[in-house]
Amino acid sequence: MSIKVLFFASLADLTGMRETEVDSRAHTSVASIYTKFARDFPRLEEHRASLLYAVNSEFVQPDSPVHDGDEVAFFPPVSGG
Amino acid sequence: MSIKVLFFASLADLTGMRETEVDSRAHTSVASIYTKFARDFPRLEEHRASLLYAVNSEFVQPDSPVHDGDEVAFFPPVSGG
Amino acid sequence: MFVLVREPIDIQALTRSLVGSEDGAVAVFEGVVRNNSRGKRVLYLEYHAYETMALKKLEEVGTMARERFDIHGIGILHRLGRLEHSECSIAIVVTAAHRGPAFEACRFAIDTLKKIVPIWKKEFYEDGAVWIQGGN
Amino acid sequence: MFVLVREPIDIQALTRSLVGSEDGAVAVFEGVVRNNSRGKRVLYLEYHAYETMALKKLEEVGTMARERFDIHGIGILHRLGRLEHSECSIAIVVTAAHRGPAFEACRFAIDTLKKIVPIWKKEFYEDGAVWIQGGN
Repeated sequence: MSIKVLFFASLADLTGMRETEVDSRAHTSVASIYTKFARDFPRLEEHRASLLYAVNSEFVQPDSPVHDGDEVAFFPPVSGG
Repeated sequence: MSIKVLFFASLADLTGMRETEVDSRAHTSVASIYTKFARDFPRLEEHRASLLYAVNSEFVQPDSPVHDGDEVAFFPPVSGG
Repeated sequence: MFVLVREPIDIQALTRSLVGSEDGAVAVFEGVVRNNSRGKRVLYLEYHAYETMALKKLEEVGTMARERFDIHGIGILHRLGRLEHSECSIAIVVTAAHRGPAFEACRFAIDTLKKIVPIWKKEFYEDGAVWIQGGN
Repeated sequence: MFVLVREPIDIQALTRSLVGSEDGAVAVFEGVVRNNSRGKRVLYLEYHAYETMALKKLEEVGTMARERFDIHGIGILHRLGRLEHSECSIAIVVTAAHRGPAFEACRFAIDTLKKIVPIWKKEFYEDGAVWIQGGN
């Protein structure tokens, strides 16, 4: 009953984590997972306005549902190229 | 008292010449030089409408004057690239 | 060909692998590491990616380019890890019968990549390092 | 660097010679020999030039591009003589801090070259050869 959670770039630095897990039964949306981590790492709130959310390697809206086995990723606007 | 005359691409094939000379005293413009060759090679007239004229490696108008020692070139629209 | 690499990018090999007998034009974009950014001297860069998603999105950029423009081949190589000044971070190669679509698709591909492919750049200065955010 | 060559073009060497420490973007155009033209199978091509004027006009294309766009380096190599399928006939490399001017200057350079640089292409088919006129 778990969801894999990935942080990238500044969010990985900020949380000290690249990858962790949460209990899928405790969350109904990707935003609710982010809120959980923002309680432990308040500076995550600074990123919320520009935050990008992905579920299983696809961009989603903050209110998108999450399911057991999903891979959820949080990251700032991309800067490749 | 001579002008060097160059033909390129289809004009060189048509005249059988890449380079020749004319007497500078017989010509007042690049067009008059072309007319001289068109008497010997009438098919040159077919090219006149699209013809490009250069004197000393610079594009010029048909009525541009010519002088002793000039290098005059006649060629069709370019197709490099 | 849509690839993330950790070694120097060989653009000529990418081009050769893409050029077909119907192609008359190749447009290439290369990103290279500048020695300065926002007025600060950059010592070197690091590129990091969400690799599985980045590969998926690189392919998506290619598919979109093919749908929108009359092109034949498109390949994108993005380098990850540490890069020094003047090294190539990305190469996009587009082949087409004619130059118009080749240029337009190449420009479209880099513009789109910079919005949707999850790769981030970290700039290292003498006094620290900063993650660069897109859209700045 | 504005050159007429009779050997295969080494684009990577041209790029390396142009990229400076302030450059972040490189746009490249390559022309390659297609196997067909106006519905006919092309066996091979020949490019001929009015060499002294062509070199002068290539430099002029470079100067115009620099005046019009915010770029750093520009180089153009055009190959002459006989070329086979998929061989590169021309390479234009433009370097700049940012990609917009690099793309625009590269496009400008090839469009302008095709109007003002005295080089002509002759296409060889199974049943003869034809000089290609620009502006067709």
